[in-house]
Amino acid sequence: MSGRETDALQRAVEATLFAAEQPMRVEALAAHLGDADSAAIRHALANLAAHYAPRGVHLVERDKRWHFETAPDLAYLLRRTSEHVRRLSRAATEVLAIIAYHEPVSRAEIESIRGVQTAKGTLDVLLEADWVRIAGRREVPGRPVIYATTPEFLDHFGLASRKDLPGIDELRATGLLDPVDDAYDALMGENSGDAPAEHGDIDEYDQID
Amino acid sequence: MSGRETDALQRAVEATLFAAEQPMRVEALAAHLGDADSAAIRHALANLAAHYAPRGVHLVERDKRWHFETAPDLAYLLRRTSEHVRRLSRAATEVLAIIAYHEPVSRAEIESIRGVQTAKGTLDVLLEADWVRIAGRREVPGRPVIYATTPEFLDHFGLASRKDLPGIDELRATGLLDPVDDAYDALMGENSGDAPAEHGDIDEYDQID
Amino acid sequence: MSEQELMFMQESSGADADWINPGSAPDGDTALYLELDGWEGPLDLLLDLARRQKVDLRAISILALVDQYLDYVDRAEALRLELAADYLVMAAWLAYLKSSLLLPKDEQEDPSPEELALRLQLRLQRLGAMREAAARLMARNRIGRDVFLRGKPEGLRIDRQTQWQCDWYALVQGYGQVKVRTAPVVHMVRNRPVMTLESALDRVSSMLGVTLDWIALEEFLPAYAEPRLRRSALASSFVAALELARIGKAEIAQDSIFGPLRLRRIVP
Repeated sequence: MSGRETDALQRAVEATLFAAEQPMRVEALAAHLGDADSAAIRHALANLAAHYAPRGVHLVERDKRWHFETAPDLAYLLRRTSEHVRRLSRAATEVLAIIAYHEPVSRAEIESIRGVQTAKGTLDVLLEADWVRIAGRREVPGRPVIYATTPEFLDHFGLASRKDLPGIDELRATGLLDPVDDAYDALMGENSGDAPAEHGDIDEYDQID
Repeated sequence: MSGRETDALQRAVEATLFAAEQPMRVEALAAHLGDADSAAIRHALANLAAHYAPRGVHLVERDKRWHFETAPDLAYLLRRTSEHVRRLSRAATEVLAIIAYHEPVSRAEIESIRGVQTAKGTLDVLLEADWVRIAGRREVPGRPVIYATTPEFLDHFGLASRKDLPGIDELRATGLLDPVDDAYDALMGENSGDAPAEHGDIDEYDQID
Repeated sequence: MSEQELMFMQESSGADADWINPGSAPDGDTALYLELDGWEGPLDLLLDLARRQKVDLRAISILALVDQYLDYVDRAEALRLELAADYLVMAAWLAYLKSSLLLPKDEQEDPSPEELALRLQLRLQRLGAMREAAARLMARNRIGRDVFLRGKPEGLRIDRQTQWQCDWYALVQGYGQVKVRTAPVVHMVRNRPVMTLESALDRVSSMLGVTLDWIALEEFLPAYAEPRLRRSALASSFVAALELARIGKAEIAQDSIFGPLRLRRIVP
């Protein structure tokens, strides 16, 4: 393998190809190295290629041009993916919930339910997370895109089907809505009788399915 | 003498540093290689550096960051048209040296060493070259800005750390990095007469002229 | 010796090219004059003059150095070269230093000329050290000049992939909050006993018509009204009084601040 006295030409070729911005032909190398002998350069290239063969970097010839490149089995090192965990924002959680309870649903419908505009990025996040898919277009003027949940969504939330989502009445019974309800009651406090009528939406949704 | 079975981590480190566009710290390498053990990476780096030492390409450490570069003795082969390295003016060269050897240092301190005002542009050139950075302010009246060198400076001049600055140990030992006042007091305190202390500067000065 | 060197300096000439290189000294006196712009100030000039003494900076003769500098300034003036003020200031200071050094010891002031000379020497040493350091620094193997990085690195790419997280509880609660937030809100306004401005106007103007005397505002209020109606009646009656005063049908008097308001009809 590579000798202890790496010979001068071999070192020169090694350094030149390392620093080169383009793959180089033997002739170009020879010219660059002060009209060195082509045969000697070929010999040096062969030695170098053999030396690098087991290493993390290879010296390769393509179309008569030589260059260094990362060993093919290590190519995965050049492009790594790093995963990091992030909590879904509140807005995205709400949009996801609306899609889950109402699907299939258009963006305009989501917005009318939420009472606020929905940023494009919010839906993108849900699509990227693979919890929401585009389920086609609503056959109304403008043919808006409609969204629905994915099997991955059910998986992630441990739901056998969308019917497992609790209805509003159940939510209230389990106290899930209390923080908001308290605030609401405080506002309406004096006259207990005026609280808005119970919503029967959930049943309707169930019928939708 | 590289082993026939270059071990996997060593190959990975070699490939990563070859492909990297920037010098990398051990921690960055470890993170890139999937949280590899730092000690193992240091070991691999040491092995690689030793392997490449006689070759046309070297593995070097600058300011704790590692990169490959061509062997310095091959400069004559590779030196390109000088446009790659812009020449610094004499003033900028001196200011850079003063910052490097005295850092962190204020503009007033630079000027007191040079005995001349420093044009604003001179420091700008060094800041723009990314060799000098503003390192904060000195907590004295007026809170002057203080300057220090950057990792890029060490990189560019092939210094592993500031300890590698040529002659810095002698300069420090002979008090030449101390302010004139301190040096004067030291001289007056130590020795009664005018005979200056021993020093090793003479040869160096002679070499310059 | 310095004299000789000075003579030598006068005779040779040229060598401007050296000026490009940091740390080099001109070897010609003519160059010295012509390259005035090349100096980085008087200390720089002094340093180069000191270097001409060909000894260690710690062993230079300050007196000889002063003479060289003053001589240089004289020549520059003789050649009618314009010297920057700081060169002249340095010349004056050196002349003073020289005369002090030549005076008998006991007439010396504080700081002593020896101290000043030593400090000058120390400054020159420091500047010399830095100039030498700069030269050595520039001579190192520099990236892009002596050593080269990989010409075309593949580059490392790290794709960040987000693993989104949300749990069942957050999802269901989120939905509940949307429903609650967007539920239609009903505003209820309770029926309160009030006296409108209109009825107050009627009431006040008709009561004013009864008499020409002053009447206190309170007397216009319904006698047995409940407190909430009374408050409303007071406010409306006050506004009615202002309105009547504005259209010239009544006048208002108040004897002191917060005192009782009184009203009287104006007979047209």
